[in-house]
Amino acid sequence: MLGSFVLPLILGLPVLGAILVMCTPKTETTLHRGIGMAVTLITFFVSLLTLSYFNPKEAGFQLVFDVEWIPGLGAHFKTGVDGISVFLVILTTFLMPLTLLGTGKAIEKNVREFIAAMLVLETGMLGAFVALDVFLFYVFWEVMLIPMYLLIGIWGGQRRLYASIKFVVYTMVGSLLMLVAIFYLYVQAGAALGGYTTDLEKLLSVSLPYHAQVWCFAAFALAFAIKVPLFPLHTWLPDAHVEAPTAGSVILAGVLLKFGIYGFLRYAIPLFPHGAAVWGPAIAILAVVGIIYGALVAFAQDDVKKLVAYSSVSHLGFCAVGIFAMTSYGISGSIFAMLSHGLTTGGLFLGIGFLYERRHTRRLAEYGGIWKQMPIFAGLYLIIVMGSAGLPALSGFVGEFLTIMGTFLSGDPVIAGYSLPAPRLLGALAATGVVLGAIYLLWMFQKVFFGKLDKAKNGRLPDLSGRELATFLPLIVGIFLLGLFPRAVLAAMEPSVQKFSNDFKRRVAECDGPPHTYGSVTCDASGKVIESPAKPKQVPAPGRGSAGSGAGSAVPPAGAGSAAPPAGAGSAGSAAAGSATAAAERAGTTAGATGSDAATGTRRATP
Amino acid sequence: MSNLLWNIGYPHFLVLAAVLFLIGVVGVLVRRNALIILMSVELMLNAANVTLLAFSRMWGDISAHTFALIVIAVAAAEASVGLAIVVAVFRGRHNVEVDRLNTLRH
Amino acid sequence: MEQASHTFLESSTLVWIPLLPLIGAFINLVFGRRMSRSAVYAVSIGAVALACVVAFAHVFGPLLALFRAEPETAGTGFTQILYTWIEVGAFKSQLAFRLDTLSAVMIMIVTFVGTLIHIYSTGYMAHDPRYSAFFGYLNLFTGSMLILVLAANMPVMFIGWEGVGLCSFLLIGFWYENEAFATAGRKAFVVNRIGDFCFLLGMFLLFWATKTKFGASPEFGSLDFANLRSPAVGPAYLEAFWGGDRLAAAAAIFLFIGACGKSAQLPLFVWLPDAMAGPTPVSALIHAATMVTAGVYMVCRLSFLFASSTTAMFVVATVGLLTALAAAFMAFAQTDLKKVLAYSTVSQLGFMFVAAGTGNWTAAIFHLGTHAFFKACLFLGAGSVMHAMEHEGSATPGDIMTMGGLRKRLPLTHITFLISCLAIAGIIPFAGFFSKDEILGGAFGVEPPGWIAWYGKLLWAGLLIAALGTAFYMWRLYFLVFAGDGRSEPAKHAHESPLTMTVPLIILAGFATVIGFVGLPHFEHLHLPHILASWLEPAVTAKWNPEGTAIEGHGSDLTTVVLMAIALGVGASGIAGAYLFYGRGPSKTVAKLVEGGLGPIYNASKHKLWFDEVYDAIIVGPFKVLARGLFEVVDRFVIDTVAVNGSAFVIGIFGRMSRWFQNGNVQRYLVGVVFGGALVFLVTDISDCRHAATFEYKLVGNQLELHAEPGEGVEGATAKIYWDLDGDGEKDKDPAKPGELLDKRDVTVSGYSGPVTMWVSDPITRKEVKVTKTIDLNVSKGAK
Amino acid sequence: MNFNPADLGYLVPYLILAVVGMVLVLAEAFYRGDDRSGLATLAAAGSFASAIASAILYRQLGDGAAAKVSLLGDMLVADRTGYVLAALFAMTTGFTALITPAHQREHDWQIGEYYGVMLLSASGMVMLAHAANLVTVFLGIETMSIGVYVMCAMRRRSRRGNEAAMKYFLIGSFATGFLMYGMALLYGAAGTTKLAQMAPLLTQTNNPGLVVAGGFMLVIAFGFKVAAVPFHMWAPDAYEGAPTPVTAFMAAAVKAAAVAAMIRVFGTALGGDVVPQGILGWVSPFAVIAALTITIGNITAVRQDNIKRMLAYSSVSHAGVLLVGICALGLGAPTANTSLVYYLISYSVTTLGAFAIVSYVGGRGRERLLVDDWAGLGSQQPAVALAMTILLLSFGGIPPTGGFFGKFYIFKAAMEAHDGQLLWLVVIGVINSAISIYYYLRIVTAMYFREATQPFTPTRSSGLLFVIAVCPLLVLELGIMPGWWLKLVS
Repeated sequence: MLGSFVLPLILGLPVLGAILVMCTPKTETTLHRGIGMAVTLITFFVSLLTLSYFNPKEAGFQLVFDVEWIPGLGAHFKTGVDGISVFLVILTTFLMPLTLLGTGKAIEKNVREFIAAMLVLETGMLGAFVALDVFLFYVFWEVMLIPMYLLIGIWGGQRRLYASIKFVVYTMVGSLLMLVAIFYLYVQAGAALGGYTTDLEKLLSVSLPYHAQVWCFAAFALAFAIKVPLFPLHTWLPDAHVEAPTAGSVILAGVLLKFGIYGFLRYAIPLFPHGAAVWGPAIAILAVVGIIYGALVAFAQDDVKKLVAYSSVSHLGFCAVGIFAMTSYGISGSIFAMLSHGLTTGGLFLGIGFLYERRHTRRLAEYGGIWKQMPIFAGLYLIIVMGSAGLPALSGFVGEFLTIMGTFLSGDPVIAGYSLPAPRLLGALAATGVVLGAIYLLWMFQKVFFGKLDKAKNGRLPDLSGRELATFLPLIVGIFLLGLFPRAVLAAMEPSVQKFSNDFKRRVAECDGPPHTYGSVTCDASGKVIESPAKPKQVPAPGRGSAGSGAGSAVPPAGAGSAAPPAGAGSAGSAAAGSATAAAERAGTTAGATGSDAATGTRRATP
Repeated sequence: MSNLLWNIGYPHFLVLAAVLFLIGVVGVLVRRNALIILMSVELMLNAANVTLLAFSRMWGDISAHTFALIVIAVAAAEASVGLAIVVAVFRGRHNVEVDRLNTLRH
Repeated sequence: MEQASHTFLESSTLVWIPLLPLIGAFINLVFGRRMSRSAVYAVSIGAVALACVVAFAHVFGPLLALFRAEPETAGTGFTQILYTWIEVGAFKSQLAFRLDTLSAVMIMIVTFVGTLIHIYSTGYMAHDPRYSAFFGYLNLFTGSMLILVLAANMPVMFIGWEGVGLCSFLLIGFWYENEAFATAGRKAFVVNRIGDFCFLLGMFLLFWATKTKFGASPEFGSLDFANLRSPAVGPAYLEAFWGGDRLAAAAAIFLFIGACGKSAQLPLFVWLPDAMAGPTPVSALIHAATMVTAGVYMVCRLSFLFASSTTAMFVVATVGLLTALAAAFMAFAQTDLKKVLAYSTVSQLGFMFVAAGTGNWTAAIFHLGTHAFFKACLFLGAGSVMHAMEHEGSATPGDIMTMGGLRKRLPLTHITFLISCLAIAGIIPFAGFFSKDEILGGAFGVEPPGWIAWYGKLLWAGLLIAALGTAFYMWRLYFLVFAGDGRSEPAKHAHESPLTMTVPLIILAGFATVIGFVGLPHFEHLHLPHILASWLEPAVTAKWNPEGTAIEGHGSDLTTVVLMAIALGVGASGIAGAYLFYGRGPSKTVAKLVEGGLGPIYNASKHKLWFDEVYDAIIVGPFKVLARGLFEVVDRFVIDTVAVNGSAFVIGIFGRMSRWFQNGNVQRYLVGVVFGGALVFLVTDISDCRHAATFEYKLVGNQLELHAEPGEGVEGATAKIYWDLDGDGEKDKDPAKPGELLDKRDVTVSGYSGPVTMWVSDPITRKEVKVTKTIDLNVSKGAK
Repeated sequence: MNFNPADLGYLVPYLILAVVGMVLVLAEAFYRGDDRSGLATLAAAGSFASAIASAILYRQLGDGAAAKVSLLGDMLVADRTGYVLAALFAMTTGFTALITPAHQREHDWQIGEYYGVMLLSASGMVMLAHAANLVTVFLGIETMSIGVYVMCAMRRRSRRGNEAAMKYFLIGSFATGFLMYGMALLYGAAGTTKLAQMAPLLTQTNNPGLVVAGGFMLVIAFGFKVAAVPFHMWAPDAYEGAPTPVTAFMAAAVKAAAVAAMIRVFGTALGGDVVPQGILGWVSPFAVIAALTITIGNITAVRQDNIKRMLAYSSVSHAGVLLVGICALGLGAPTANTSLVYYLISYSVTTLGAFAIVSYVGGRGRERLLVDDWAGLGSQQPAVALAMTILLLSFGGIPPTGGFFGKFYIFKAAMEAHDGQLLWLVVIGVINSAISIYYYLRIVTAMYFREATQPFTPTRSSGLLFVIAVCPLLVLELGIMPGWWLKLVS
C-alpha cells in the first residue's frame, strides 16, 4: 500500500536536505537556513500523512516497509509505526522546524554544517522511532549520537568539550552493553528459529531462558536508563543541556530523552518480559527517586538552563514509573507525558534561548522584573511553565495524572502477577513531584520575571520578535490542544497499549521460569513414561556440583517408585506456568532455582 | 644410567635442541650487543632445525629435511638484513648497544 | 447508576456560564493592551454580568421548575456533557457541567458578588496602568470558579480548583515589582498545591474503590458526582481500608486536606494573610467571598462520602473548630485593616467546616452565602477606606492606628461597614445571626455514631468562644477606624469614594441585612420556612452513611431559643467589650496589659502563633538545605567526581603503568614477552580445554544417579543434553513437555542396568557428541 | 609431491607481485634523478594487476565455499578465502605505493628499492593467504617480514627510523625462532607439515605435551606478528619511528597477513573447523591474550598525544578483536572465518586511510604528529577532516561504518562459539570500544572544536588525495551495504 512509503520518505528527506545544504557555498547562510526550514517543514507535512494512513483501531504495526538489507545477517530495512511511536514521530518532525526557526541567527559560524547536522540528527531520531529491526534500530540509535555530539561540541558553550565527550561516552557505555544483549538475543534466536534474523517481530516470538532474559534486560535497561535519564545515571544531562546551543537543548529534551522510555516500551520489555518483571520494581523506585531528586536539585540551581535540565529528570521519572506500573493508565500516561514534555520543555528551552540571545547569560541572579520589559514573552512563558507544572487543561496535567494514577493502581488488576511494591506509597511519592514542580518552576519564574527591573542591562530588552512569536505560538497551541482534547491521542494509542500489556501478561505467563527446571518422570515397566507430576520443592538451591545429592534426596523411595509423588507448588516446568498469580510468579524465581537440579526418572526395579 | 648415556636416541637430539633454544633465548634476553643477539637468534633457529631433523628421522619422513634447508636459507637472508640494519644504526650513533636505543618510548 | 440513568436531564446552555467570563478574559489578556479602558471595563463587566444573568435564568427557570415538580430529581439537576476529556482503560472523564440545587447557590453567589466587585474595581483600579491584565485575571478567575462549582466530576472540578489557584497567584502578585508581593503569590500557589496533591490522592483512592462498581462504561464516566453518589457505589466506601476504618475515611481525609489548602484551614492557612498583598477587590472576591469557600463547597458536594465516615467528619469538625479559635485569637493584635479581615475570614471558614463536620450541610452553605456578602462588603469598605487614606497620601493606608473618626468623612462606607460588622457579630436580624446560630445549634445537637457523646457540646462551646472573639475584634476594628477622632492627617481629610465603589457597598450591605431570612430557624411548633434547607435537601445526604441513621441536629424548641439567646448575648458582650477598650481610639488599658503580664500572649497573636517562623524552621529551611546538599554532594561529588571521573582516573593509572613498561628498551620488551607469555599460560587452565564430554554416575541404593559433564564449561546454558535411559538407542522423550526430548543435566533412574547413552549437542554450532557407558548394577556397586 | 605446471596458473597473483617486485629492484639500478614516482606508478599498477588477477581466479574457482584446489603438492591451496585475502593484500600494497611518493618527496628519502621490496614482501603475504603447509607459512611470514624490516630502515638518515627498524627486526627474528621451534614440535607430534592433515593426527597423538608446547610457541610467535599483548611492545615504537607510509603498510597489510596465516594455521591445522570445540588447548590462552590485548591497547592509547602512537595502540586493540575472532574460529563458530575476513578488509581500508591522512597533514619540515597539531583542521581542511572523522568513527565502531559492522560480525561469531563461552570476551570487547571512543574523539575534538594555531601546509599529491577520498567512501559502503562483502567468503 502507498502509506508504507511515507516512513522511508520522511527518513530520506532530511538526509537529502543535508546533502543539498553541504553542496551550497559556505557563505550563503540565509540560503542554508532557508533550505533547513523548507526541508524540515516538508518533512513535517509529509509526516502528517502517517496520521492519515494510520488506523487508530489497529494495535499492530502499520505502514510497514520491509526490504532485505544484509542477507548474510538476516537484517532488514524494516520500518513501521504503531500507536506508541506514531505520535513521537509527529512530535519530532513538529519540533524540528520550530527549533530551526527559534534558533534564527543565533548560530553565526558554520551555519551550513549546523543545518546539515540538525537534518542528519532528524533522520537518526525518526529512524530510531520507526525501525522495526533491532540492527537497524541500533544503527540509527548510534547515528543520532554523532550529530548531537557535534552540536554540543562545535556550537556549544564554555565547557563544551567536557560536556560533549561526557555525553558520548556515557551513552556509548550503555548502548554497547545493549549491543552485547542484542548479540546474545540474535544468536539464541537464530538457534531457536533455525535461521538468523534481526526482525523485531520475529524476535518477539522467541522466549529466552529465564536468566538470559534477566541479564539481557539489564543490558538494555542500562542503555535506556542512561538516555531517560534515570536517577544515578543522569549527570550527563545537565552538562549537555547547559553547554548545548538552544537548538541542541530543545531537541535533546524534546526528543532524544524520549528514546529511553521508547526503548523500554518497544524493545526491553517486550523482548525480555521476565527481565522486566524482575527489574521493573527497582527501575520504578529509581524513577520515583528521580522525580523527587530531580525536582529538589532543580530548585538548587542558579542557572536557568540547568534548572530546566533537572526538571527533565523529574518529568521523565513520571514516564518511567508510569511504564513499569504496567497498567494501561500508566503506559498511556507516560507516552502522553512524553509528548507533553516535548512541547513544554522544548518551549522552556526556546524561551531561555530567546533571553540568552538578548542578555548572554543564564544566571537567574542576572534577571528579574523582565515582565515589565517583555510582557508578551512573560505571558506566553507563564503558559508554558504552567503546562510543565501540570496545570489541568494544559498538556502536562494529563500525563502526570495518568502516570501517577497508573502507579497508584499498579497490580490492580494483577498483570501476570506483576505489581510495584507498595503502589499506593509509590504513587503518593510520585505525586509529590506535582508540588515540587510548582515550587521550582514558580521560583524560576519569579526570579526571572517578577521583582524590580533593577539590572541596567535588562532595561532595554525588546519584547518577542515576530519570528520568536511564530516559534512560541505553535507550541502553546499544541499545549492547549493536548490539554483540552487528550482523548484524540489517548484513543489512538489505546489498542497498541492494550496489546503491549496483554503480550507482557501472556509471555510472562508462558515462560517456564529458570532453566534446568524439570518435573519428575515416572515410567512403567516397559520404560515408557506414563505421567509427570510435579515434585514438591524441599531441595535447597545448590550449584551444579552438588546436583547428584540434590537429585538423590529428591527421589521417592524405590517401593513407591510408580506411585507419583504429590504435585506440589511447582515452578516445575510448565506446571507453574498455568497459574500465574503474584505469589507463584515471585516464588517462580526462587522455587525455580531450587528445582533447577532436581530430576528423577524412576522405574520399577527389574527383578 | 649407562643406557641413558650411550644408547643415543631421539630424546637426546630433542633435549640438545631444547638446550640450544634456551641458550638462544637467554642470549637474546641478556646480551646487550646487537651482533651477539643476532647470533643467539641464529642459535634458536638452528635448535629448531635440529628438532625438525630429529623428528623427520623419527617419522621416517623426508619432507622435514627440505624444511630445514629452507630454514637455513631464510636464516641467512634474515641475518644479512639484520647486519645491514646494525650497520645503519651504527652509522647513526656509533654503538650497537640495544639498551641505548630508547628514543622511541611510552 | 440506576438512579443516575433515569434522572439524567440535558441542558445545552450551561457551558456558557463559565465560558462567558473566560471569553472576556481571553479578549482582555490578548487584545487588552490595545483597548481603551472603557472597552476593557465593558468587556469584563459585560462578560460577568451576562454570566450572572444566564446563571439566574438557569436557576429560576428550569431548575426551579424541576425543583417544584420533583424535588429529589433536582439533586442531580441538569447536566451538559461537552465531550469526553480523558479516557484510558476503565477511567473515563467527560468535560461535563451539572446544575443542581447546590451548585445553583454557588453560581448565584459567584456571579452576583463577582459582578459587583468588577464594578467596584473600575473605581478602585482607575489609576493603575495594567488595568487590562487585572480585569483579564478577574474574568479568568470568575470563569475558573464557575467551572469549579459547575463541574460534574472531580477531574473537571480539579481544572477549576487549580485554575482559581493560578488566578490568585497572578492577582496576589499583581504588583510583582514588590518582591514581597510576588513571594506571597508564589506562597499561595505552592501551599494550595500541597492541598491539591492530597486532592489528587483522594481522587485516586475514590477511583480505585469505585472503578469496578458501576458498569462497563458508566454513563457519566468515573468520578462523576452522580455516579459516586449512586447506591451501587455506597458499599465501596464502607470497605475496611486503614486499621479497619472505612475507605471513605482515607479518601475523605485526603480530600479534606485539599480543602484545607483552598479554604485556608489549619495547618495550611498561612498563605491567606499574606494574600492581602493583592488589590483589595481581589481580597474581597477571591480571598473572602468565593475561592476560599471552594473547600466548603467541595465537602458539601461530597457530603455522601464524608458522611460515610464519622472519623472523617470528626477530623473536619475538629480542624474547623481549631481554625476558628486560632484565627480569632490571631486577629486580636493585628493593626492592619485587611489582615484583621483576613483572619476573620479564616475564622469564619472554620465555622463553616464545623457545620460541615457536624453534617449540617445547609448551615455550612448558608453561612458561606451570608459570609460572602458581609465579608465582601467589609473588604470593599476597607478598600474604600484605604483608597481614601491613600488618596490623602498616607504611607500606610492599611494601618488602623492612624485612622479614626472616619464615620464623618466616609458616611456611606461607614454605614455599610457598620451593618456588616453587626452581621458578622451575629446580631439579630442581620444575616450572620441566622447562619451562625444554625451552625451553633447544629453542633450542639449533633450526635454522630462513633463520636463521644458530648463532643458536639464541646464544639458548640468552642464556637461560642470564637464568636465572642469575632465580635470583639471586628468591633475593635470598627471603633478604631470610624469612632473617635482622626489620629493622622490623612484620616482628618479623607473623602468618600466614587459611586462605582459605594454603590456595590450599598447593595452588598443590603443583602448582608436581609439574606439571612432565606434560612429561618427550625421550630417544631411554629413552622418558619427554611427555604435554603429545603432547596439544598436533594443535593446533600441526610444520612450518616448510605444505609445509616439520619443526621439529626435539631434540639427541642426550648433548647433552640436558649441557644439563640446565648449566641446573641455572646455577640453583644463582644461588642460591649470592644467598646469598653477601644470606644475612644487605641486603648490605654490594653497597652498597659501588654506592658504587663499579657505581653507574650499579645505577641503570640500578633505573630499568628509563629506559624510562618515554625514552617520556615522545620520545612522551608531544611528543604533548601536538602536541595543544595543533594546537588553538591550526590550530583557533584558522589556521581560525577567519584563515579564518573574516578573511573576515568583509574583507566589513566593503568595507562601510566603500561607506559612504564614501554620504556624503549627492547630487551625489557622481550623479558616482558617471555614472562607475560608464561603468565598467560599459567592463568589459563589448559586441561579445561582438553576435557571432552562425558557423564558421571553413582548409585544410591538402587537409584542410579546420572550427571552430565558436557565439557567446555557447558554450564553456560545452551547445550542440550539428551539421554537414552531404556537402552533402545533412541533419545528419550521428555514427559514434562510432550513431543520434546528429555533434556536434563541430572537424571536419576531406579534400578536400571544396561547401556546408558548421553548426547551433548550444541544448538548453535550444531555439533553433537555421543557418550555411551554400559552400567551393570551388580558389578558397579559404589563405582564412580 | 610431483610438480604440476598447471598449478602456476592459480598463482598468477603471487607471480605478478614477485616478478614486478624484482623488476622494480632492477629498475632502480638504471634510474637517474630524485623522482621515483614512476616506480611508484609501476608498483601500484603491478599490485592492482595482481588484485585483478585474484578476482578473476576467484570467479573461475566456481561458487560454493567448498571450492578448493590444492597446489604444488599441498604446499598451497587456492580457495575463496585465499583469493579474497590475496586481493586485499595486493590492494593495500597498491594504495601504499600511491601514498608513498609524496612522503618521500616531502621528507626526501627517495629510494627506488622501496617499491620492489614492498611488492616482494607483498608476495610473501599472498603466499600466506594461500598457505597450506607449515613450510609455506614459514616462508610467507619470513618473505613478508624481511621485506618490512628493510622498508622500515629505508629512511637512512632518520635515527628514529633506524631504531624502529632495529627493534622491529630483533623482536621479529626472536619471534621467528619461536615460530620455527613451535612448528618443529608440532611436526613432531603430527608427523606431517600439511595443515589439512595435521588436525586429526594431533588429536590422536600419544604425546599431547608436544602439541601443547608447539601451540604455546605458535601462540607467542603469532602474538608477535599481530602485536598482541604482552607481545605488542615493539609495535608503538616501530610504528612511530617508521616512515608513515611504511607504518600504514605494517599496520594494514602485515597485520592482516599475520591474521591470514593464523586463520590457516589455527583454523585448519590446530582444530578450528575440524576438531570440535578447540580441544587442542590453544583457545583459552588466546582468549586471555585477546582480552588483555583489547584492554591494554585501549587504555594505553588513551594517554597518547602522538597520533601515530595512538593509532599504533589502537591497532593493538584491533588485533585483540581479531584474536576474539580466532578464538571463535577455534570454538567452531560457523561464521568466524567470514567475520575475520570482513574485519580484515574494513580494518585495512580504515588504517590505510587514516595513515594517508596523517602523512597528508604533515608537510615538509613539520610532521604534525601531535593531537594538538591537528587543532582547527575542521575549519581549514573540512573535507579531509570529514574523511578523518569517518575513519575514526569506523575505528571506534560506530555505525554506519565498516568498523562497526566488522566488530558486530566478529562479536556475533564469538557469541556463536561453542555454548557462548566467549560472552565474557565480547563484553570486554564492547566495553573497550566505549573507552576507545574517548581517544578517537579526542582527535575529532581537536579538529573541529578548537581553533588552528597556524595554517596547515599539507602534502599534496594526486595519489594521496585519491586514497584519502576512496578509503572513507569504501568504509561507508562497507558499513551500509555489507551484504556483498559477506557473500565473498561465506
